[in-house]
Amino acid sequence: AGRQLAADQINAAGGLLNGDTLTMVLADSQCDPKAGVDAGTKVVNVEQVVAIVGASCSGATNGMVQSVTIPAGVVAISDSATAPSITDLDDNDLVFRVAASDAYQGSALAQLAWNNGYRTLAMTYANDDYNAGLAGVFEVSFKALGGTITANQMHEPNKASYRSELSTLSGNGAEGLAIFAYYGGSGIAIMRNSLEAGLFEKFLAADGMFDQSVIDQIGADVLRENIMITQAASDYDDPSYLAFANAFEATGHSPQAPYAAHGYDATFLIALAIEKAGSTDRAAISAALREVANPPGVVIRPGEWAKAKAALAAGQDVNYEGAVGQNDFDDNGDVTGLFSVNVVGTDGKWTGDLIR
Amino acid sequence: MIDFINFYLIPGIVLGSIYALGAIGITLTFGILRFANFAHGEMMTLGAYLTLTMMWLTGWHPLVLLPVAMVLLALVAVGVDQVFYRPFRNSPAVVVVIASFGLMLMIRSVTQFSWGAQLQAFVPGIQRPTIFFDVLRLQPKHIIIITSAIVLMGIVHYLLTHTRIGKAMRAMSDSPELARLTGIDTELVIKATWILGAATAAAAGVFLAFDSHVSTMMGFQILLPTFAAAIVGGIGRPYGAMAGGLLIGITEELSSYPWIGDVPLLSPGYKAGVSFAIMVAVLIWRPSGLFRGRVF
Amino acid sequence: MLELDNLTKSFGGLQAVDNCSLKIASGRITGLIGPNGAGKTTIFNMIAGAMMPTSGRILFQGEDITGLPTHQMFHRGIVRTFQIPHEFGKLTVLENLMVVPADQTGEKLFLGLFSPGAVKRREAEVRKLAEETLEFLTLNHLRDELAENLSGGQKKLLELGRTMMTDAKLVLLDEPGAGVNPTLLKQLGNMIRRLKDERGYTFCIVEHDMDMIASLCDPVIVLNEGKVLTEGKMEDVRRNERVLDAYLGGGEEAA
Amino acid sequence: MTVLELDNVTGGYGETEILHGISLKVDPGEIVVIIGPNGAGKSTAMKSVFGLLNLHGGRVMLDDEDITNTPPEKVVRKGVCYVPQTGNIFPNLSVHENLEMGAYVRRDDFSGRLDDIYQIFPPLVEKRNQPAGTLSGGQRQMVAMGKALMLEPKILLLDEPSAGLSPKYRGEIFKVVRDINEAGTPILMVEQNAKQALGIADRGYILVDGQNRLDDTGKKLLANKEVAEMFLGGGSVPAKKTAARKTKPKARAKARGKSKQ
Amino acid sequence: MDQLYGYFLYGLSLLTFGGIYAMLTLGLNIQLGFTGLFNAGIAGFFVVGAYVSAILSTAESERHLGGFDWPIPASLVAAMLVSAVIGWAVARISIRLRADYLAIATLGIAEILRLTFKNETDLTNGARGVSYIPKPYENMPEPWNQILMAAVVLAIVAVLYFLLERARKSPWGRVMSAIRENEGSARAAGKDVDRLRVQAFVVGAAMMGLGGGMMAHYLKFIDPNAADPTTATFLVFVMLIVGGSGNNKGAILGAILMWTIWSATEIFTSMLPGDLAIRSAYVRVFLIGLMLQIMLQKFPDGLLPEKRLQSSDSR
Ligand SMILES: Nc1ncnc2c1ncn2[C@@H]1O[C@H](COP(=O)(O)OP(=O)(O)OP(=O)(O)O)[C@@H](O)[C@H]1O
Ligand SMILES: Nc1ncnc2c1ncn2[C@@H]1O[C@H](COP(=O)(O)OP(=O)(O)OP(=O)(O)O)[C@@H](O)[C@H]1O
Ligand SMILES: [Mg+2]
Ligand SMILES: [Mg+2]
Repeated sequence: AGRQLAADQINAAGGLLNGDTLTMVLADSQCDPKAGVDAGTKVVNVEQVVAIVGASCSGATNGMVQSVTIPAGVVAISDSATAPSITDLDDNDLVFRVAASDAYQGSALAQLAWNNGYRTLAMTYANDDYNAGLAGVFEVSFKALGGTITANQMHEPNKASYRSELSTLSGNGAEGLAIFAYYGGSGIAIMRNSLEAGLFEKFLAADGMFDQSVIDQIGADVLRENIMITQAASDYDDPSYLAFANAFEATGHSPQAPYAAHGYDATFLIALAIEKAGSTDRAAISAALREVANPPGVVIRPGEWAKAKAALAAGQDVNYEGAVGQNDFDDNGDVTGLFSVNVVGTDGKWTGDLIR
Repeated sequence: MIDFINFYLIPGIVLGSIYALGAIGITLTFGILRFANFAHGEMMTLGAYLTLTMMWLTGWHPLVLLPVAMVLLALVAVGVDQVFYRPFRNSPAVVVVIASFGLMLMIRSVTQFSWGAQLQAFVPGIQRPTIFFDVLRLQPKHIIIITSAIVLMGIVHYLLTHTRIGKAMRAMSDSPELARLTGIDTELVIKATWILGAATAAAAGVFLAFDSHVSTMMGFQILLPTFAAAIVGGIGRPYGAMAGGLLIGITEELSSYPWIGDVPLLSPGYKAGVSFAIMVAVLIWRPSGLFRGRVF
Repeated sequence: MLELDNLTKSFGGLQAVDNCSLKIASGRITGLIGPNGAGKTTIFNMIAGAMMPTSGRILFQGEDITGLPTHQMFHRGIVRTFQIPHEFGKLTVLENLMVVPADQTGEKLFLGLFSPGAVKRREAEVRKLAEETLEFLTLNHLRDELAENLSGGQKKLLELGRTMMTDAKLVLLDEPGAGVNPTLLKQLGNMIRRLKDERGYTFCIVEHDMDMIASLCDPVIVLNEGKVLTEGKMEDVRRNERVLDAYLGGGEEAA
Repeated sequence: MTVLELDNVTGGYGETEILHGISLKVDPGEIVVIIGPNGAGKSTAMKSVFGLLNLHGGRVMLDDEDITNTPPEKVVRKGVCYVPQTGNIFPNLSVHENLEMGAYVRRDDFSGRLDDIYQIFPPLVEKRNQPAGTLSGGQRQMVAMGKALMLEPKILLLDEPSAGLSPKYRGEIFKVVRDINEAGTPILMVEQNAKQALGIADRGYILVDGQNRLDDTGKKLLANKEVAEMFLGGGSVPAKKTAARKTKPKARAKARGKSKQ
Repeated sequence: MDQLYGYFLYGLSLLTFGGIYAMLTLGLNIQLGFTGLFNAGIAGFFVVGAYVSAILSTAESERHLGGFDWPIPASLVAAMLVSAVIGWAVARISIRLRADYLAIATLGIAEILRLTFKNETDLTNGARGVSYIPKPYENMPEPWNQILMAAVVLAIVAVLYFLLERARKSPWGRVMSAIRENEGSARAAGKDVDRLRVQAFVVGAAMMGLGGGMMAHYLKFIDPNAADPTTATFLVFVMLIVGGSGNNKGAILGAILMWTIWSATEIFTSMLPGDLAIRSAYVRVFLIGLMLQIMLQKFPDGLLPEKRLQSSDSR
């Protein structure tokens, strides 16, 4: 949805190049590498896209970029594939992402736990590419800080009950449970099971659990004070974020929806790169991407398409400062992200604070 | 020890009761209509969503609405049968299985389209357990689930063994053509089968949702263990399905009990495989299932 | 040729075959008769390897073959037909017969794929044999019909035809006559005799048609409740009180 | 007034035509026997009564009511009872349940009838709780017959009831058939045991290649020399017989041609 | 022009995917179509083949077992062999089960296999998958790399087709049908039914392993999600049944056709307006289900029904 907003704003403010419209094509990668490759092939060849935002899952991204987009020379900016393995892809500078690698979030969460006085934790993670990676980083980081992991248990997502796993996890006594899971896959079930059985009261989680339904399902009262969730976030006071958030809220969506801002930024960056390259030539876009994203240059914020277009037309360099952060790509096409810590607010919604 | 009961055995029984209810429908279609119905999981899901929607409309308790959901789902099942299964009455089982697979996709997409992929709950918030004798933790909802499941299974059992239509079902599962020549209206039996299967599926879906939450994939996620329960119990044997459900549910939970030392016996990553392992073992050791179901 | 030594088969509490010992002599047509449920089919099932005896031994040409799998029995020359026809429904009548012969080189996957010469030669032989058999069974006009579409009696003929497709030593026929038109049955009788004379088959026939038994079989073994009741020529057996009582009953019109 | 009448019925399974115009009837109180070579269409003719095949033409009348193409369960409810040649028991149901199923359309108390059946076929008593599929061939046949007798039907159709039965029970079966008939039920049966069957029959039909060949009283058919030779296995194998069979492929070809039109 | 070229490349990818699926459907056809073995564990053999070929052909990596650097053909052969061996083991324990039971048992075994690949992280990098799997001809310039990839896949399919057709028409094929039709009678005719069934199962499993291996090389990346039963088992069944079970041409046609439908429906559903487009994934799945229903109702024996060769034809 964030992506669509970017496209709408750009088209409203003069469009690409000589007034061409930026059209979005959707393809569903289903988190399955087969589907990722198929979807990639379709958009690259049939829809003839100039660049791709996505795929969202690391597995699908891996398949898609290795098999399709890198050989085809198409830039892909993933908005949410966070697997560390994407960092060192041999990608001819064609694979970028605006979501920070799990390596950052894992350690951010560990640090957060430590700072909040947790010394012993139990942890569990869903066995999928995203959560397993994140959990791995977290475990190492937390131990490095001096903390103790009393039990670390993988679980298979999408089961009806996790009581037995939780009982094992609670065995050695721990101050809280760190959950790495998607809220719908197993996260909510795990929380519910542990609370109802009285096994854990306090939780730490990463952004797979960041969703309003967690509060709605479990209840704000129970969770208040008891849960902390990190999320790849933006500096909520940053003018860039506010620019995005206001526009996005106006369309009736929550700007805090996971990866909405990322999708927006990825789309906006591609548009900038096209404008900069002066054509929809795929190779030129790749070359231009880093220039429009990184300093130096006129600072462009979300929504400032007209300004960017003018600057580029005048031959100036631009530097996009996006809703999620600086969006400065390193040599691997990665960004360092910002994270927020989210707790349950008095209004029964998540309220976040940037971790600095 | 008490942990064992609280966190392994009781959850196992709850899960097992849900599997058992789901398995009744599977075993009936398997035994009487002779195919593995992959759309059954979606029926359970649909049952839960129908109940949820009625809760939004009326504000009543899900268990009060369950009978209504059962009736509605039975109507859906009978309608679906007329349109999507009837043309395949004389087709080989593989074709019908594939048809049910297509139907699974269709029902699922309808569910997702109408209710969205977001997770919902019957009763948001959590329910703390009641503690008996200081140690035994039982949640009221678990007591409700287990007792209602037992009552429902009793009713199904009675229907199948003590009524004409129950006998007709068994006859038809043996030989449809001879059943007709005996004066049995096979279309009526098929309808009855779907009604019974759908009603129990609705119950399974509602109980599952009652225990955790409502989501569009919930039925599919328990479909395979439910199949395992039906097979383990013996195809065409509803009380077998009940026993199979309990067995699978309990062993799934117990497989990760730290029987030896204090690490789980089996990594919970393999939990999903436990039901299959049991099933395969039963199939090899006693192919007709624990309760001697029909052998094809 | 074949000897059953204290053979027993029990199903739960029932002794379907009860310590039964009998001999089937080479080169003859032995009749096996007895009331319904006497255990005749069960004995056939055990000889042909489809059922495991509870105890006792089966000796074939002096060799203990108890409990060998069916296909090995076949390769030793024991061929059986089924009381309820077991045709290959979706194969044509001709193919039903062509499946039977042993030593079909083409049935080895690898040879079937890569050595057409030898395979073709053997195929031609098999086909010829099958066509002759069909001629014999008067089923020629149905050669390309799917076997599942045959009538009850036609299936019985096909059942018999399968035994003619191989070099059998011992052929076990389970009620070849049930449901077969009497005229045709006569022909079948002639055919069985010819097979015995020309090919040296040994037969053991279970049959309730006394005309057929009387005209073909010598000796006749009478089974009752899993045990041998008596044995001898048909004329003698027929006069046996106990046989009359248990099996023939009053309704039998002597032929 | 006839109980059951096939009037120039043509039809078959799917495309192929098997019956090329069969006519026969059963009057009240009669035993009528159908004989003919294997594959003549005898069983098919029986099935035509139950709407189990594709009828291309003709009518089936029950008591002056047209029941052409009525589904089997309805025909049974009208009082026609049928024992098919194969697949005539429920293999996984016990013997007792099989018999009970026979009375499925009855809603009154039929325990007396059950006792009668066990009396006719004593071997079934000790097998009553055994799955019928594990019975011997002859015992199955008894179950099938017993199941049909559970109803006291308007008319009874039997397809080779004596096949697989020992001589003693074969005699028994024919006696039972006669008893039932004497109690007023007309019977139509297919039999390969033609001599015995014609012996008790009022009339007989001979079907060949899906057509009527001959019909007459049972006695006359038995006495007919040609019939005895061709269908009852009397005398030597006649040259004529083979000639008769040889016409068959042509007839089939013709049938195929017809059904394609 | 560009657009045409794009369609051309997309067409190649459809052929490549379809061709790889055809290896699976042909394998299934041996088992189900010829012999009547209802193997619902295709995903299991697929995932075994994919991982074996992937691990053997990739360069050293610290994430998973590897560093063998085998050439692709050799690792594909190995994938077939390992799938065959596992197929043999599965067949040994479950081959005596009747149709539907076999289906559920194999479905379960395939799930267990998938879980193994997912959980044995040291071996397979678990849920994170294996990357950098070499792809045939990937160093050739575009579009030749894709043309050659498709050509290789189709050539393999053609060879398999040729062999299977011969097998089907040979006495071996006849025995297999006989077993499918009546097991008891086949036994009584001296056929070692169990051995023959195991043989058919193993050959089919090897072909599924080959398909899995090919898929890994084509995707260049494999993770346990690729063995999801929906797309790795049921879709294959759908393909075979729609194409015509028992008919090799039908198996291939079904694979390519159904893959095309599976893939191309998205091009249309993504054109739906606004909010619908976001839910288009559901619409698409619905359409696929509906299409399947229509196909089954209109062509119950598949588009190309099985044809037993009539004895008189082959004279
Ligand atoms: N699988 C089984 N389970 C239980 N009882 C069985 C089984 N098979 C056969 N029987 C019983 O064993 C006895 C012998 O059966 P068998 O089939 O050998 O009889 P038969 O002599 O061939 O009779 P018929 O002439 O009627 O065919 C019967 O009483 C039958 O009920
Ligand atoms: N289900 C079927 N589908 C197609 N053709 C069939 C079917 N059943 C029987 N036939 C064909 O119909 C013809 C008549 O069969 P039918 O069973 O009526 O013979 P019948 O006279 O009862 O012979 P029998 O005495 O051998 O039982 C046969 O040639 C047979 O091939
Ligand atoms: Mg017998
Ligand atoms: Mg007949």
